[in-house]
Amino acid sequence: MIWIAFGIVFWAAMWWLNLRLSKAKPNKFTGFVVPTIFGVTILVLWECLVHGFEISPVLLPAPSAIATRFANSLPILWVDFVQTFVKGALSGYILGCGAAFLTAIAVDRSPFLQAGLLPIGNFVAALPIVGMAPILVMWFGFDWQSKAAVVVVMVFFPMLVNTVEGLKASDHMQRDLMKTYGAGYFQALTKLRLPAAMPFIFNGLKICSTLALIGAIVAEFFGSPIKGMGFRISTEVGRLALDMVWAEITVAAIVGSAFYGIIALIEKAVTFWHPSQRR
Amino acid sequence: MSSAGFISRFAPVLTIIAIIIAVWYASAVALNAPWAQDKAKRAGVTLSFSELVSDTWAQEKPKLPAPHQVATEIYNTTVMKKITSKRSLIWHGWITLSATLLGFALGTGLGILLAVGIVHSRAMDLSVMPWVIASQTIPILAVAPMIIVVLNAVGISGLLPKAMISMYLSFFPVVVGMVKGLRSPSAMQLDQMRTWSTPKSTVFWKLRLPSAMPYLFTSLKIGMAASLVGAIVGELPTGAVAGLGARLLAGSYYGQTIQIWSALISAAILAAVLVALIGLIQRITLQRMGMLR
Amino acid sequence: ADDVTLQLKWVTQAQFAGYYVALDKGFYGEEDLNVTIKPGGPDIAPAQVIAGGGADVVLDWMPSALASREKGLDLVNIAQPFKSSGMMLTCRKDAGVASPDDFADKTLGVWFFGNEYPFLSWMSKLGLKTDGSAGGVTVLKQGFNVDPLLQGQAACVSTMTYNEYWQVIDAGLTPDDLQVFKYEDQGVATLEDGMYVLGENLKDEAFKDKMVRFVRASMKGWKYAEANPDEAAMIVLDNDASGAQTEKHQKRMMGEVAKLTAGSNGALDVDAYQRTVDSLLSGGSDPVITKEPVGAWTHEISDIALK
Amino acid sequence: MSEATVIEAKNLSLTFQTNDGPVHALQDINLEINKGDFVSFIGPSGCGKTTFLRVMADLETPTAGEITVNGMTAREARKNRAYGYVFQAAGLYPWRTIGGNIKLPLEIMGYSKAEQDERVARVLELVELSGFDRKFPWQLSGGMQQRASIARALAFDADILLMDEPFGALDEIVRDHLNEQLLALWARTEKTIGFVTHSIPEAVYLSTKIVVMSPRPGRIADVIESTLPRERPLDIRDTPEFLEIAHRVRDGLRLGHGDDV
Amino acid sequence: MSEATVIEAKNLSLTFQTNDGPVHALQDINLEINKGDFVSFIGPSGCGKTTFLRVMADLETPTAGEITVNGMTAREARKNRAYGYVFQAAGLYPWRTIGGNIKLPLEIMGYSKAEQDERVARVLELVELSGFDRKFPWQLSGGMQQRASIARALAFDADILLMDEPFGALDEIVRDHLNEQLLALWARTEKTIGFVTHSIPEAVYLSTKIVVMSPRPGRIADVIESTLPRERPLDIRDTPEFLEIAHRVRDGLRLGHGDDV
Ligand SMILES: Nc1ncnc2c1ncn2[C@@H]1O[C@H](COP(=O)(O)OP(=O)(O)OP(=O)(O)O)[C@@H](O)[C@H]1O
Ligand SMILES: Nc1ncnc2c1ncn2[C@@H]1O[C@H](COP(=O)(O)OP(=O)(O)OP(=O)(O)O)[C@@H](O)[C@H]1O
Ligand SMILES: Cc1ncc(C[n+]2csc(CCO)c2C)c(N)n1
Ligand SMILES: [Mg+2]
Ligand SMILES: [Mg+2]
Repeated sequence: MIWIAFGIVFWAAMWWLNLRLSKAKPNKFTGFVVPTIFGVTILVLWECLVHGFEISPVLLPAPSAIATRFANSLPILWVDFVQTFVKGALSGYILGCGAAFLTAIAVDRSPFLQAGLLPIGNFVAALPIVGMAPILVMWFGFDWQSKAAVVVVMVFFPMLVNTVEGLKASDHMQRDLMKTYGAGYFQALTKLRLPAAMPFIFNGLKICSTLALIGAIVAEFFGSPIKGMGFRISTEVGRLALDMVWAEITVAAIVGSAFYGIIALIEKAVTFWHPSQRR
Repeated sequence: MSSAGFISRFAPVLTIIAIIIAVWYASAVALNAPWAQDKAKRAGVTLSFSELVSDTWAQEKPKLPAPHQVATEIYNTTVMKKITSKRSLIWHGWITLSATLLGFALGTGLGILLAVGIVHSRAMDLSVMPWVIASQTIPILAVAPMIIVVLNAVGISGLLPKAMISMYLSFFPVVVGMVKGLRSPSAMQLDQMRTWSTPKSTVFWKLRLPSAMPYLFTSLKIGMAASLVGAIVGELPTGAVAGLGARLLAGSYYGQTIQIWSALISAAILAAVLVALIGLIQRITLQRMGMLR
Repeated sequence: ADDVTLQLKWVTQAQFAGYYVALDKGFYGEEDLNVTIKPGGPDIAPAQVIAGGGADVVLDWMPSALASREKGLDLVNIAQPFKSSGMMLTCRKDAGVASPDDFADKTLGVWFFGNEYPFLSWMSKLGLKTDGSAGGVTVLKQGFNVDPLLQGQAACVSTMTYNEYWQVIDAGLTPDDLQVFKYEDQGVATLEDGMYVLGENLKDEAFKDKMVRFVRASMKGWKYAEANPDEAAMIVLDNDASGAQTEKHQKRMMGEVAKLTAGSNGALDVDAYQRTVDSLLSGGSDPVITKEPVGAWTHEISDIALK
Repeated sequence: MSEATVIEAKNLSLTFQTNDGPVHALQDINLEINKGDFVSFIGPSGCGKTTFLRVMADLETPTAGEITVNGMTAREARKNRAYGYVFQAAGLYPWRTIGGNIKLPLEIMGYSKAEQDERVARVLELVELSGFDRKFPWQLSGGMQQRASIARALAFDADILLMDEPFGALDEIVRDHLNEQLLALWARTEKTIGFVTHSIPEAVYLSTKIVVMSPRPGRIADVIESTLPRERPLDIRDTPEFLEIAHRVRDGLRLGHGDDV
Repeated sequence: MSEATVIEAKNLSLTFQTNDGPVHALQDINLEINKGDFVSFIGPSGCGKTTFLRVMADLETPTAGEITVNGMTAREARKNRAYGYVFQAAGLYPWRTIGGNIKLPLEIMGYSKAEQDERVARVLELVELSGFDRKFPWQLSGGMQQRASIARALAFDADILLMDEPFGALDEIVRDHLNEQLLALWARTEKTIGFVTHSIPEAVYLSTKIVVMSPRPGRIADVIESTLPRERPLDIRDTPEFLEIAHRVRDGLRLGHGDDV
């Protein structure tokens, strides 16, 4: 009971603090502190509820237990991270987004492909990973290559749709200007349409950054070497070692957020001119 | 649409499909040949090229089934079966579709609500957005069983748990897209609203939302695809009893590639139709907003 | 009628025929039980389901159940319809595996998700490392199917006598091409597919009574299935909502499963239990369980049920 | 500050921070505008006219000094919907028709449907765009868009009308016509008007007060109180009084331009 | 068509299809422009000036009649990079600095790096924006943006310069200055210039030929060949000859406006 009461009081206090902080003038400090407080609040609440309601650790371990496991398993977590993120997700992300980008350009370049490829792009998009994964494992083997392939399939569509939409985003006068210069297709592309498409392209990149991680992890459920975040998660769930599962989830959350954050930073630098960045 | 317009619109699609099918057949030969050779070697015979080709296109459990094998399977499990039959793909498709649509509706709703909150409240922007991102990095297949167990414990089962997973996957593209879209009005347009001292809600309805339309539809398309994936993923930990996901799993479990592919293609057709539907709504909306020229 | 929810370890198939037969033939109804059977899947850990309150009884393999006990989940075996293990390692002869001595430096497919314990304890008994170091074996987390064997990605894969083995055969390999190692034959068999409940529930007399009736009806189902394998297979088929099972495969599976359940009246064979425990404890540096379990089984239910 | 003072700027400065150093857009601006004044701002390109108008409308926050509107802060005045603002660029919403664009502020301010239609028709007539209300902005010429944007600001009853080069894209005849119309409206409604223009005759013809600004940093070079009567037929532009004021404005401008040209 | 003819329009018509009926933006336009001509287009708002300029630059396709440029189609001429075009709105790319915006056509046309820098500096000087090349468009005032857009069109050597109200947003002094500069440039380079303006004095001061247009449907009401010498000091604007031409233009405009006002 005490645990629960403390949890609720703590939560209320932090909520109030955050409201105060975010009303204040925005600066670097609040930009960092507010989400941190929010996160800490959730963790404390979680810890309190787990103890308060005596939730079985095979269902939901307390954050403290997860932290302990995390600290004790760094070598394993590192190996899994390299296997899943660096080898699987990152390479798939680069290949998939690259391929989608090139396809979008091809689609944009040729009305024929536009009419022919786009519907089919939609179609491929929807090939569910759960179905693709076993097939791709069959084709590309057990190791990270098949995970990368799953990621490629997964990120392809969001990236394609966003890029295609983005390439339409320049306005008429901007395009007319290019015409008056008698600019060739590639000149208009690099000087106008791509810069104008950047907000959309980064949308795609951001969405794909999280998809890539999910894809790589999920793909490991369908066959893998005995390392990797997905392998560890499914294995440890079977062993009811939920603290290890959550330690891996923590890694995934940290890595995924960092990945997203880096892309958001690049976005900020590249699309500084867009109204959404100039609030 | 005139018939000429019709042809010019669909000729490219058909051409591309024809190319894909040709490549598909060729890949089927390439991928299935080793197995055919292997079998032949063990049987002590050598295959002529045409024997090889016809074998690769007719294996029972091919590495890659030939298009006609998949087509036949789909035909057999749709047209030839009563739609109430458990062996009817339409029945399974419907089960998945209902979870997809519910999940999509929930996900889009949640996504838009979050985006609205994030755009309007700095507190939300600062505190929620990072966690929304973090939430997406949690591998859904890992937590799905826990979600299902928990929901089960509170007595929720059936469609809703699957729809929740759908929602979980589909709300994110909507949040990201809508946050960007709702922030896309130009400084001048926002200033204009300020001079009229327009309440935030009105700015939202009359300026932010219309400006966000291109972003919204892009997000919806991705959200729809994601939500179908979610519904299918959600079918695994719910006991994989029925639905296209269950078909995929069962097919995979028993090594029935033809069944996998037919479920896969059906799912893709379903998604393509849904995405095309959104595309249609997009066209109509933008047309009415005078944004298509 | 009393409600009972049973969580299976895997998808609907003849492996669980006894329960479906009991349901279909009304054996549960006769015992005044209203039984719900929840199919499992690659993602469902029965132990977790029962911990979360999603089921009254779960089917699990004993190694996994005992490992869960060590994690603090009080799982208790109340009945054991499967007498012998159906697990084996199926190898391709052309991969150069003729005896366990040949495993070294080969790639072996293994199921995880709590199904890996028998394999791990076998390997430790053979003194083979599983971490990929030289002289040991390379382990692959095997997916749902036997592709790795068919495609030569692994020298051996895990199979059940009643299921995956036949997929290998169906795929065109002949028994002559294959070298199989049954866990039973290797002396590393562990108990499979027992019924487990939470220990604390057993303190409740009403629950115990329910379980007595459940075990009784289930065993009646099993014996009926053993006697009428084709009918049992068809009942399973009727209960398969995915519509993916084939008659041929299920009938064959039923035939194999009957061999494993034959000779069990449902009561746990204490010797077999001890063998399982010993095998799990003997795992060298990394045993599956670390101490002799206490109270992991009871005859209380089966004794009354089988009276 | 007299009773009739509507807008009062005291030591107002505004500096923009840019990627390469600060830009002093306004420096030490002191100005009083009385109720019913028609104030024109004139000055070379980039001298801070738009910025000053934006400060008045609380679209920009001064970095020093203060501004009061009707005795309140500019912010409060804005909240009270004291302003009608015509931006330098038309800024019509592309997804609304011309009629819809003009209705927008009316909808926001809660006018009744009937009133909305009536007002839209009236202002469209005023700017000679009757019949164009169902067109989309991109279907209009540049000048027509500009007029639509003027119509939008005139459609509702704001006490203070701020217009940033509203007539820049119009031909002389339409411009003369709109000048007359604006004067008539002003006389009828007693609005206070802030008006940016580059045309000296226009400034002199319309204003009761002409503020001449000079650039870098943006300052007020001269404030000229017009001696012309409030009633102004078009041919007042040929009177010596008119020409004299125009002369003074031109001198102020020359001075402001300084070494720049 | 004489040898020196650069642009020739024959029975040119252009009708826009809109949601509520067709708009006849241009009807039966016949015009010849010779090499080295400075042609001004003047006419009431919405009479089709922009549309005509756009047709010349192949940004709009006429629905009837034809247009030839240097004996080619407008399309070919455009591909040959015959045009420099200043749009009615500045249309700078927000992701490029002012310098970057001016460099844009130079990059496209393959000027060397050094040449690019040299030209950027020169045209920025010309439009009095030296020192602003590293600013972004939204950091500039309206008039400054307009000047940057003029600079962009002047940076490269196009035979034909089409300018749509380039000086609309500028004050008299800068405008005079730019008028002079433009004339000097024109004299130096023998460019052919099409120039839309609303200012009668400006049209008369700059042009060798003044095309007066009338609206709905857009037609040519009058074409006035200037009798002024090519060499034109600013004070030519006080000569009787100048005033006479101005008068004729004004009359043409009045006629064109017709019952509209
Ligand atoms: N958002 C901004 N960021 C940085 N500098 C700015 C910004 N807005 C305006 N400036 C600078 O402030 C100065 C004044 O600009 P302002 O727009 O007020 O000029 P203006 O008098 O309206 O000119 P014009 O007649 O050309 O419209 C200019 O030098 C301009 O570059
Ligand atoms: N894209 C379009 N769709 C439909 N109608 C158009 C379009 N562009 C222009 N028009 C119409 O064509 C006519 C001529 O327009 P244009 O822009 O050529 O006028 P203008 O002479 O440049 O006027 P201004 O001096 O106001 O810029 C106008 O009535 C306008 O409404
Ligand atoms: C991921 C995965 N785990 C296990 C099996 C094999 N399997 C099927 S049924 C069964 C026994 C359960 O009672 C086992 C071990 C598989 N095919 N895939
Ligand atoms: Mg300005
Ligand atoms: Mg125009």
